[in-house]
Amino acid sequence: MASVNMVKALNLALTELMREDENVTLLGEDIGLDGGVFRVTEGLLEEFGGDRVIDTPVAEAGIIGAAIGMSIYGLRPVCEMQFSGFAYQAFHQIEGHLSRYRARSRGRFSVPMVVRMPYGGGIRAIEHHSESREAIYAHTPGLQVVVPSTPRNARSLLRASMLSPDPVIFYEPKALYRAFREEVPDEPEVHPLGKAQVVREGSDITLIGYGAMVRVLQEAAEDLHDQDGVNAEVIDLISLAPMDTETLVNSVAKSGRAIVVHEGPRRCGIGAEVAARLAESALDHLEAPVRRITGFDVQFPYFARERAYMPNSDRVVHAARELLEY
Amino acid sequence: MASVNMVKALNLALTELMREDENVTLLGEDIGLDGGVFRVTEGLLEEFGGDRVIDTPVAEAGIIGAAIGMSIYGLRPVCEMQFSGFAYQAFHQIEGHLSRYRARSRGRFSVPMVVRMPYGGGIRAIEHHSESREAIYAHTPGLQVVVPSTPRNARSLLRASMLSPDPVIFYEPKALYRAFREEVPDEPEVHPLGKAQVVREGSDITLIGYGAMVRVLQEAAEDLHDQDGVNAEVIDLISLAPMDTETLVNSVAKSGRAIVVHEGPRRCGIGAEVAARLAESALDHLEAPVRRITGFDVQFPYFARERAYMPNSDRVVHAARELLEY
Amino acid sequence: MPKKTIDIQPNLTHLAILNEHGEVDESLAPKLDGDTLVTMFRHMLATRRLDERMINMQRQGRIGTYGPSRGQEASQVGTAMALRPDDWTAQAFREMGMTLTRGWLMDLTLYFWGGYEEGNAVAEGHNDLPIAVPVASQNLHGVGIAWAMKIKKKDSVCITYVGDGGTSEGDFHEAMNFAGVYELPLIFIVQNNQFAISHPRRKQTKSRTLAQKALAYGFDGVQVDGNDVLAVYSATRDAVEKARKGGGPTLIECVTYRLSMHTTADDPTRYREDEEVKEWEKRDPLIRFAKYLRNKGVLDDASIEGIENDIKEEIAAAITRYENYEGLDPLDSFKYILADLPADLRAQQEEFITALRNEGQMSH
Amino acid sequence: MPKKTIDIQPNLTHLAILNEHGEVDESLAPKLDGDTLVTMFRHMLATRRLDERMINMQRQGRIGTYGPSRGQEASQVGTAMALRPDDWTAQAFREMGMTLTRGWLMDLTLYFWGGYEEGNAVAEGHNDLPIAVPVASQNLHGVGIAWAMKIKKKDSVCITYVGDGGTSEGDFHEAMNFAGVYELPLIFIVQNNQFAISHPRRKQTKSRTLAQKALAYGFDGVQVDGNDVLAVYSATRDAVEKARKGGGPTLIECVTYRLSMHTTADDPTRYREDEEVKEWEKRDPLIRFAKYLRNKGVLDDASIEGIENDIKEEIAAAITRYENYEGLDPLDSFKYILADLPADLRAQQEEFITALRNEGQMSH
Ligand SMILES: Cc1ncc(C[n+]2csc(CCOP(=O)(O)OP(=O)(O)O)c2C)c(N)n1
Ligand SMILES: Cc1ncc(C[n+]2csc(CCOP(=O)(O)OP(=O)(O)O)c2C)c(N)n1
Ligand SMILES: [Mg+2]
Ligand SMILES: [Mg+2]
Repeated sequence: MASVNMVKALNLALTELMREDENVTLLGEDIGLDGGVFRVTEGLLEEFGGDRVIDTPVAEAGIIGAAIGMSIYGLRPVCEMQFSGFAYQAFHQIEGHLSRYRARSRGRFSVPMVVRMPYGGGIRAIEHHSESREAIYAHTPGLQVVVPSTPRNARSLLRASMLSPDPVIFYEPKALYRAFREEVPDEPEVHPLGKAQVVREGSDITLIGYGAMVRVLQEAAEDLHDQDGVNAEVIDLISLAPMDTETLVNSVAKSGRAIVVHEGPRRCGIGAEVAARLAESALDHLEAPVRRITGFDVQFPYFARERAYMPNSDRVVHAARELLEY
Repeated sequence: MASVNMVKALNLALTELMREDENVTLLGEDIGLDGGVFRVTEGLLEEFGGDRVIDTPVAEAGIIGAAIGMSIYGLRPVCEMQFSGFAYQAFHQIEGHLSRYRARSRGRFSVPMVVRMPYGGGIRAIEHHSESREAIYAHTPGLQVVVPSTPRNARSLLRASMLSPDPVIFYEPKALYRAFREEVPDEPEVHPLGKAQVVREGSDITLIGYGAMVRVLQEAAEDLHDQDGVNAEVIDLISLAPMDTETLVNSVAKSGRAIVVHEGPRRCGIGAEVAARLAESALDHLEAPVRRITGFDVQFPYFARERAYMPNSDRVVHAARELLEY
Repeated sequence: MPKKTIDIQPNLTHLAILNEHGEVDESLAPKLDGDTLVTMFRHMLATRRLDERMINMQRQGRIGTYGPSRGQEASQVGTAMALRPDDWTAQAFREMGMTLTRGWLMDLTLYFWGGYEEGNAVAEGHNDLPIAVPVASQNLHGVGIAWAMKIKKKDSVCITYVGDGGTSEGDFHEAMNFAGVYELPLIFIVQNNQFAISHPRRKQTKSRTLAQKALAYGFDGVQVDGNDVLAVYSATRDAVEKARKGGGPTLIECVTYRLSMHTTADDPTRYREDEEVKEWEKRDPLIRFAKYLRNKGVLDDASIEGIENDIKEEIAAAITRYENYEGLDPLDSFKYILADLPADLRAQQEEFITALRNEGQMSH
Repeated sequence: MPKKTIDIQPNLTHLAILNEHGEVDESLAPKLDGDTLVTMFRHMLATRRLDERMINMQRQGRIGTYGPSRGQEASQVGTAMALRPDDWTAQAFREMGMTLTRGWLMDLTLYFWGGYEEGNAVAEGHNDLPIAVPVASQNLHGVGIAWAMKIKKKDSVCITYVGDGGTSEGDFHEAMNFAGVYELPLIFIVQNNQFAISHPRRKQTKSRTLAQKALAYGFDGVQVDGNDVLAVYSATRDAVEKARKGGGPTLIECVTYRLSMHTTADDPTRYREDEEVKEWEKRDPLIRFAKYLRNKGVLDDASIEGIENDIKEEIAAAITRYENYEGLDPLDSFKYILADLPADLRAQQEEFITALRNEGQMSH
């Protein structure tokens, strides 16, 4: 057992699988000598050498496109996009190829590869360094999209992603990188892809989120409990594509009320998908409108304005009270 | 009054504004000499010359990025992406700049520019030529996204888009390009951006769609009327971003039932947004689940399998019957 | 503190061996035995004949839109002939001649343009990527394959194809740059057929040649007569040998001409003169190669007729299989999306099956 | 049918005028009057001093992460000095010296790195694009501006900046290619400061120089000593004059060095040797230029002290304004998203206002 932060947990997952499988190869900007701008790959160049931990030029389409070719030849690349805001340079490779080789070739070729991307606000960064656009990947057939929320599930989820026979967009909530530590077991764990997790049980209202928002929801649930005597259930989606409808519907069947929270823009976001699934499969249970507390449909502000902009537990608590009184 | 197909209607809108405003400049692959692979820009090179109708190399980021610079300098570019499936090559320019210059510069710079993209299935085309990914643009703050459904609204909507002070993604349902003709008035019209349209009134169920799906909905509505005596209301969304919540909610307030239809993938698609808005703002009116009849979350098949894949009126009629019996 | 000219020591060559009259420069001609020469010719002819038939099939509505290869047979066959089976290719979409040379069944060509994913189901053992429609995107997959070969210490190489038009894309640049930096066993074959749909070569880039683009990435460029299969083969073989020995990438520009339309949906008379086409028809790669082989005594009327007949049969058999294909299951969309179908996709599949049953689009 | 070397007639030059000891090659030195030389020096010194102060402010938590310019003053100021007000620039993110030369208030630098959009609110009349963070993306905006100038028949030009690292991006390629094809009045300034964060120049591309990349696009490349403000100015001025006359684009590689960290969040000791930094400190662009101006009698201790004091005051005044700024309205996010706020965004704005009120984040 060791107590680690999320950066260390991710580093651990990479180290473990790189030791087990010589085909695991990392590519990214500044991931070698520099250990990654967030230090997730620290020490890996030293242990595994330059053929397996590859510092690349600044060329995101190059990184993803080349890694696709490597996958097809038999390697298992894990790419780092320095920030999710610079993955759009590679979007044509992601949409056009990463997600498609299996379907296109009727299974002859597959792309078992992971694309790690730090996302989200809260680190006082300049433009393009705080956005969340997970919905774009979740909307792209053929991709699996996951978001960890703690050091322990970061490790188990990255391991599962690296073992998956199909591509995974691994969206890392950078605000949590060093936010807290958690005990992780000595032996690696695997979090099954596609599964949500109830992180707090309750039957009065269902609070749904992922990544850095899980802590916001937990805080809101505490407040609701302490101040209002309300028992909120908190669901950590973890997997955005596929999405675990069952866990959502089961919870709302109990609670009759749901709030979904994310940092990314609202229109066609993950919250829209959650609300739509509930409107489709849990309508009869719903006793109040499904509320979305999300990033607004405006640009993520420069950091002086980010605290005002980001969803927080106060907003969740307020919305919960409204729904409970509905 | 003239009776024209959608290609001609678009050509008309371009011609009209190019005559009125010498700053309107077209850029795209094969739009000049060749008149565009769908002939939307036919005759424009001859009338307006090579400085205003620019054939570019095959470089989508180049087209969008250059057009952004042109806009800032005072031109009003209208770009053609040959197929929406090749606009991802430019996605970083769209997400990172087209949508952001106004916010970034606090209004000093704006990008009044239109990006035309033919989208959608039904023309027996090869891979990447049949997809719909409007949701990606609708999810991007700062963009307006519209989809015409008839020759007449294609013309009035393109005119409105070209007159807008902010960027518009103009998604053209290529299956409708030559599908039918419609009378258009002599004088140009402007369809207000952001407005949906009730194209068939009814109070038993609300059918929502846009682009090529509007005809599918109209057909379904006819069938429901003729076979079941059901009066369906059909809403043509037209504008996906912004989205006209009011028209949707008003209709569902009457009907209590809604089906939303699109070709693009379901997860985080426009249907999710529509369903979420209804679950938020029309819950008390809903007498049945909101149904989505959409592209599935798989790759759009090669064309031998496309008829099976695409949403059709039978599916809408079946779903409507289920909801009406709910 | 001078003003001086920088010498970048470009290694930029032009190569031509077999001219329009079927004459060769013996000092440069590759030493190939008769069988190999006939194989080369057979692939070129098969490409020509299947191409003609595909256009025909399209006109009859038996396949969809088709993108012809006519005129580019030397560039496609000549490059592919320089490879071993353990080498790989990463093609664009106009490389039918390459695929036939690499042993693909003609069926795949028919399926692809007939609208079936089956056309991209590259057979096990064939180390070729399927057709990549987004221009130049495949160059990066070639980079990855060559890179993996190098990491795995193989002496295999990869060829990646791109059109003249494709060299304008960002992906081409990133691929060239990676190939240079990591000294990959990768050969870029630019089929400069003078057009990107309607956009002529001279309006695509201001550089005098496409070959010289290699200088921006610190490796060698070669421009060959792309209608001269011996020059194409020879330049590719040299580049392949260099790459096998760790000598890194080469860019080969095959100067050729698209004698036909961009696709069957295209009308080239809108953007080019018939005169130009006629000029290039005189440089037809098949005619000059046949002349040479006849002069050399490797081929004669009888043997050519034999080859023609073989090809005709091969095409006919492939068309029969294509037109009698019964594997068209719409559920394949769900079968090949992910290795394991997750719950929400299983639900969609159920919905799809129900719809297909209702609509009589599925028998079972 | 020969094998021959292709001559692409490269026009690739290297230029250096002012050496590390402050000596100039008079035959090449631009003819600038004393006032202009002092202005140049003043901008360089202001850049250096503000840069030092920004790092300081970051260490004290008064701004966010900051990206220093130290060592690149000659490349930034020298290029900007060659422009007229009606010319435009399209910068990356490390061009503070350029913005000061172009007359931007220091306030914008503070706002930008302090986390306010106000830092990108370029003042009316300043023909400069705001900071573009995505590497090389701004090059295409420069293309568009230069293109519009050409279409509008202006004799203005545009400079677009990019780092050595940025030349690896697809956008750089597409921008270079468009500039060549359309013969645009555009100058690409590559500030080759030897690093893309930790990635050294030699691992970014195999080409011997970055200047030679112009050859791939059919136009001229120049490599200059980027720490020599006279060479930088001179090469830029020549390129600008050529462009004004319709002579098309030029690529200028300024060979310089990032003496400081990539940003204040970066630790360069992880990836480079102090020795190397010390070597480059000897080539400091400010020291050599000051020496030259002293020797020339244009500057002396007193006048330098005067300039230092002016700059100190300018910086202090800007910091005071920055730290007393009261314009921080979170609703600005809605104010500048679209010219006209549509109904669904108005509803979101209401929701935002309510939330801010509840949370005491909004006074009114
Ligand atoms: C990224 C992208 N943009 C646009 C297209 C549409 N398109 C198909 S082929 C083509 C021209 C390609 O020209 P070239 O690379 O010279 O290949 P050729 O067709 O001559 O073989 C274009 C623009 C595409 N397939 N991919
Ligand atoms: C498209 C993109 N990818 C990655 C980044 C992250 N990043 C910021 S600066 C930088 C290195 C840029 O190097 P260079 O172009 O040489 O400019 P310099 O920092 O040396 O001024 C990187 C990788 C980015 N801003 N944009
Ligand atoms: Mg071509
Ligand atoms: Mg640099």
